[in-house]
Amino acid sequence: MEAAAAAGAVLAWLGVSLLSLADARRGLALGLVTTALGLALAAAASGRQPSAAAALAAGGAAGSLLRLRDGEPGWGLMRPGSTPRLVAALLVFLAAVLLVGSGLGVPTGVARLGAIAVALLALLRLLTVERRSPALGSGAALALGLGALGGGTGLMAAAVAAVALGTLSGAEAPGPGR
Amino acid sequence: MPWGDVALQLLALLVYPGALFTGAVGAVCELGIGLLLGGRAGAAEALRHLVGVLRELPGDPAALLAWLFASLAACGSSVPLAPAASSDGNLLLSAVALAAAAWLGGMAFSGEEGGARRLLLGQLCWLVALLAPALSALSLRPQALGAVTVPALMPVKILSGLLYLLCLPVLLGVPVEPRHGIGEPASGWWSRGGAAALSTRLRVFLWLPACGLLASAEVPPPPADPTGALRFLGVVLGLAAAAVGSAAVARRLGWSLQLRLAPPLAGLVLVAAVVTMVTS
Amino acid sequence: MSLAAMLVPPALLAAAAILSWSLGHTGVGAGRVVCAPAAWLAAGVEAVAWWWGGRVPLELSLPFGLAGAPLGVKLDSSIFALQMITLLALALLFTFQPRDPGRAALASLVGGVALGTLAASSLSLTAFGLSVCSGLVWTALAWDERTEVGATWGALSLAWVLLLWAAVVLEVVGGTSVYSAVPVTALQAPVFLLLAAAALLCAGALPWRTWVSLVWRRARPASGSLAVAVLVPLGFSLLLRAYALGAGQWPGGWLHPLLAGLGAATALAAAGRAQAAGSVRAVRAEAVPLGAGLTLLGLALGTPLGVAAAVLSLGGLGLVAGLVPLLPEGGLVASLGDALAFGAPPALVFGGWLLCVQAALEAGPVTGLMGLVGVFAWSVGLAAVARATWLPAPAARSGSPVGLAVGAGLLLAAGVGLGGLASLVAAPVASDLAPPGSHGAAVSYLGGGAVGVTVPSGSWPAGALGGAVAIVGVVLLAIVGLLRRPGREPIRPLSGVEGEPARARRSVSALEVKPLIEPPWRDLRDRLATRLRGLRVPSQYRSLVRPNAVAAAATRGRPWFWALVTLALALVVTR
Amino acid sequence: MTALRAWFRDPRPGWWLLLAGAAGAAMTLLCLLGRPPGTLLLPPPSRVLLAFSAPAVALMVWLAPRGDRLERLCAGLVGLGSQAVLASVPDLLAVAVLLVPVGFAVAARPGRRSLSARVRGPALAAALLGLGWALLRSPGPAWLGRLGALGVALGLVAVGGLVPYLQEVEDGEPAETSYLAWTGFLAPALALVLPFRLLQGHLLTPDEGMVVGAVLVGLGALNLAWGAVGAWRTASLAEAWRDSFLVDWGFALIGLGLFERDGLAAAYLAMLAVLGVRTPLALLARTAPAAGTSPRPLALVLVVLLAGAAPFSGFPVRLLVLRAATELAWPLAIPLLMAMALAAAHALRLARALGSPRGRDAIGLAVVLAVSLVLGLVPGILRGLGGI
Repeated sequence: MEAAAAAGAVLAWLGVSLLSLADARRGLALGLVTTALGLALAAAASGRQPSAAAALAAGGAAGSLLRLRDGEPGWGLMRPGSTPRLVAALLVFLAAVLLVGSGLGVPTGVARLGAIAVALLALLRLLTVERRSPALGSGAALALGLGALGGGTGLMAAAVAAVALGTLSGAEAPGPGR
Repeated sequence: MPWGDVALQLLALLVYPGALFTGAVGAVCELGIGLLLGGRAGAAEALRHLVGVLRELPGDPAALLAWLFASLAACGSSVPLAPAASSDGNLLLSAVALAAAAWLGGMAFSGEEGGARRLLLGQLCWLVALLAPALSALSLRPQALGAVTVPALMPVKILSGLLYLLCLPVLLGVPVEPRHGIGEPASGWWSRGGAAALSTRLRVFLWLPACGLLASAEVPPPPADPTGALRFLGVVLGLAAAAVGSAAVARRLGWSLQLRLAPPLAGLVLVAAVVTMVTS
Repeated sequence: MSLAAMLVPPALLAAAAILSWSLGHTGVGAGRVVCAPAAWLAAGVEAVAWWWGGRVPLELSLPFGLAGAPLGVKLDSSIFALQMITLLALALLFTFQPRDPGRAALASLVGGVALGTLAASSLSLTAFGLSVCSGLVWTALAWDERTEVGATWGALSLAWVLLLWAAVVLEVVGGTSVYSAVPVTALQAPVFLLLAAAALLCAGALPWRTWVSLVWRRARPASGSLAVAVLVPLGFSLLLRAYALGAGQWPGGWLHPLLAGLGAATALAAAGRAQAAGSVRAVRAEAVPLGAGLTLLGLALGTPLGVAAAVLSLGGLGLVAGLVPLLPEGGLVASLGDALAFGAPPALVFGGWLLCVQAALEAGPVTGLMGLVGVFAWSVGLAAVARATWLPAPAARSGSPVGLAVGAGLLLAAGVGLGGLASLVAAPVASDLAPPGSHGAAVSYLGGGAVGVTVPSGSWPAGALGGAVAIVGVVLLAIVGLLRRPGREPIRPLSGVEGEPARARRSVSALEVKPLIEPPWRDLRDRLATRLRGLRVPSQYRSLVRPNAVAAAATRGRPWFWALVTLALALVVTR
Repeated sequence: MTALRAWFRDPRPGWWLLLAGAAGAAMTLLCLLGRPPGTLLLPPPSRVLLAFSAPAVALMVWLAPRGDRLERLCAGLVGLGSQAVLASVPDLLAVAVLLVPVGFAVAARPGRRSLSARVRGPALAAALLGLGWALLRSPGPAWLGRLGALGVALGLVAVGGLVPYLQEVEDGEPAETSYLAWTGFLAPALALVLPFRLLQGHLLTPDEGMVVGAVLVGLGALNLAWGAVGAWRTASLAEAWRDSFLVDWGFALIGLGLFERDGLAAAYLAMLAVLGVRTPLALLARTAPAAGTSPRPLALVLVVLLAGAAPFSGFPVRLLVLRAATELAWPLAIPLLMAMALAAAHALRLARALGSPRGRDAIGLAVVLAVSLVLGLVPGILRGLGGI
């Protein structure tokens, strides 16, 4: 179980790192779905309700699919100027380790590690991004990360939030009303 | 309503020691100034001045009110044989009434604030002289203050008496400005232009209350009989003469004696009063 | 009957306000017709019901609260006196000052709220009432014109806020702020100082130019005079309440000389401003502060005589607040009105001030010196009245001759009846609030009767001698009016022997009329303000101290700023 | 229905907005009914708050130009539903999660600032609240718990868009996308339930409780000072209005941070005043004409209201928060007093901005005055209704 939880946490961190390094629809969708799957795996491994974990994965997947419908086409990975985001991804993982600290010995702690890393990295991305589509993707990841910190209600709420954010259009509005 | 008391006070206000007596003593003082400074001619000048005052009086509410306030002030000081009980005296009542009367004259100082400023300064010092013994004796009854002969209070009484005498000419509107050169026509004491004319005119009503207050607050109360009344009148006239004399001498010598000496002396009186209060 | 005295007067004023407002909306401009009788009727009902009810104190508590404060009203001798003072001033103003229906309704509402506030049974309710009064008064002032409303609003807001805190501290320390239930030990010096600060701000009894002086310098004095008539007694009522809270004492003997000295300084400063004023209106604006200073001097002494004298002096203040706005700008009548307002005998103002000074003299040596300062202020005030006759009189207001006659008549009648007022109104207040045994200082005896008042340091036969002076004065003025020769300058017959035309003196401009005494600190405030405006951060530190830059970063929603603050706080709490 | 359409008389908004409006109404209803049980539970104070929010929404719709009314109604219903959900969901972590879509929903409406700029505040709030809550509940060293407590407290401050998490204010920004949506409408719901959620089950250790209290009181005082001075001195009128909200929030935060009965009551009344009085006034200020030279008494009375003087809503809040502060430590009352006195200064300016309203605006203003009077005169009844 610990190995599964660790794998899920790492997968989630990789997913959110991919999300934070991507600027186009495919990169965002892939990052989001990876994050959701990783978090769901870690949650399930840490003894949460399997149904809630599955809902989280489904919500994340639905959100990522919906993300594919608009926004900048392509992958848009590692564009010039994304080095700070890469560094941030590493630092955030270390910060999450520091926050979880002694809890790393148990699956719950490992799952929390992944969730915290996802939430922090998604937040950082959300605070620095200017365009709609990456903002929506990061928002969904933030919701997933926060939801993964809680119990069944949190996971379900995160799934709903991810789908709800997926329904919002990622196309840039013209003029001042962007 | 005790109508008897009202009638007595009305009598006191209008006749003795009020309006009639105040006017009479004032007239005597003005004539005295005339005689003192200009002999017969001066007396004639003073008489003309008094007749002018009487002629102007009916149509001049300021003068009438000044006379009324002066009479009230006279009633406030303890005068022998006064119809109302002499225990009704109150220095503060007399002081405020006298100040009001003096300022009715002061209303004429428009355009020459110097005169009004002098009057105000003199009045403040005069208040110190009047009330410093009262502070020490914790009483405002003139006869009570006059009767005080406690050695501890004597320095305050003496100093405040001196201060009172210094301020009296200013309070009465007697000219105190230094006047260089020897000799001065007596007319200079009455008809000195319009601005001061009113204050000069009202001076006639202020002699008795101003000097009477000093007499009743500083000198032991005389017996309530005709001799006592005459003694009181003598003291009042003597004080008036002293005030006029000091003013005249100061003018002759070219000093502004009152205005120079009064403020520091007032400070000294206050210090003495405080020391007395603390020590007694 | 006491219940009627407690409830009917505010209800009458409130009803008059509603009626006047409604009539105004139907186009019937009957504001004065409705509000003036209501005020007189309220005064009558209060007086009759209080006397008929045997002058028994009454307290009425309701089961529910108002704005978080326990709701209750009480009536005792001091509240009766203060309510009558307010009502008489309001009645004068409502009767003789022109007001449109809306303004009359607002004024009547202010009066009703003020009466309710005076009768409040707890300090928190008093704070609530003062807050409402301040708001309504501000509305009335700003409705007329915008000048001088800011300072008034600021001072009154500070007053109710401080009073609110005092009430809260009392509730925390003593468990309640209900006057009759607060433990004596709960009124400690800090609470008292809060209460006193609120009272002095409200009454404008401070040694600098307060809102009381400012509102009377406005072009339209109607609302200003209303504010003074209502708020000055309200302010002093707080100090009277402090005696009730402390069982006749203030917490700490040092508070008595402190506030008495403040009162003397207030009076002297007001007199100083009056003798340097540039207009007749500015001189009159200082009449109430001068009286407030002397009233505070008497009230702070803590002796029965001091309290009684303060109540009488406050009565004079109330009538002055009602009379002064009715005075014409110039002329003999105006000067006589000014003289009465500034303490010329035998009016009530004179009697009240006389007793305040005598009480100070009797209370001890130090307070005696303060009394002497009070006499100085009094004398300078009279000098200011004389100087006011030289100032140019704007032909703006002719005043209200009938109102002036009524107001001056009331002042004189109350002055002549000082003995009766002292024994029937002031002495009971003093015995309720500052019983002889309650204060260590000299306890004075106040004898009152039809003849006058008698105190150990000297008596004033107000009824006999004062009555005689009043009669003779009125007769003399009547004779002068009859004898006045045609062609003589009608309103200022103060020409010299040579018949110098008064008009020539009237042409002297305000700038030419210099102050009688030029205090060295006259323009101190302006100099300090200039100095403060000139203060700058030294150039070498300007790069470090940049509050504007921080404010800009904070208000523009910069994420880096948020992150910085969050990290800093995180470091602080995890250390 | 036809009459309703005739009243709105405007083109049908986007289907998704109608749907969202219907969902908002449905959510509000569900929260009021407490269905499904256990998942949604609306505490009594939040019920009263919701009752105060409805008129604010109605006023927003009423003041809107005819063409926008249906759209505003839908947006208002979404806001109402969001408020009800945020107040009803017992799990604070779920609340944090739900803040994200709500934040995006508000930010997605057309506006001058970009979506990402407008969503930063709510996103940060959600992260702080969620992470803080998680850290509070997770085992670990004491400093972790303190960090969690800090996160929860800062989360509340960030939800309200208060100092130090102020968002940019722009003149002419639509109400539903401006700071009003959070500071004046959604955040009060969270502010009222947060202390109950924290105190329920005694989750906080004394140490953590001290951190939450100190942060709330400290930031409350900061917001008070910032709001009182800013509303008076700032050049922009829109910012002045926002700063005036900070004053109310300052009192509320201090009241919450004191963890004391009177303090909680003060916060409760302050939040009701924000929803029932301050927000409607801010809405009115957007439509009312500038003040004329001779203001009407109604506009003058507004100054008294905005200054927090009696008999209006500000007075009981001040009384209660002063009482709570004095009971805990009297020096706390000094900044409160200074802010109360300073409020008199900016009230003049804000009231002038409201001008002399006429017609529709005047009626709205009269209603707001009446609400404020009720809050100011009988706070006891409202406290009873809210169970505080």
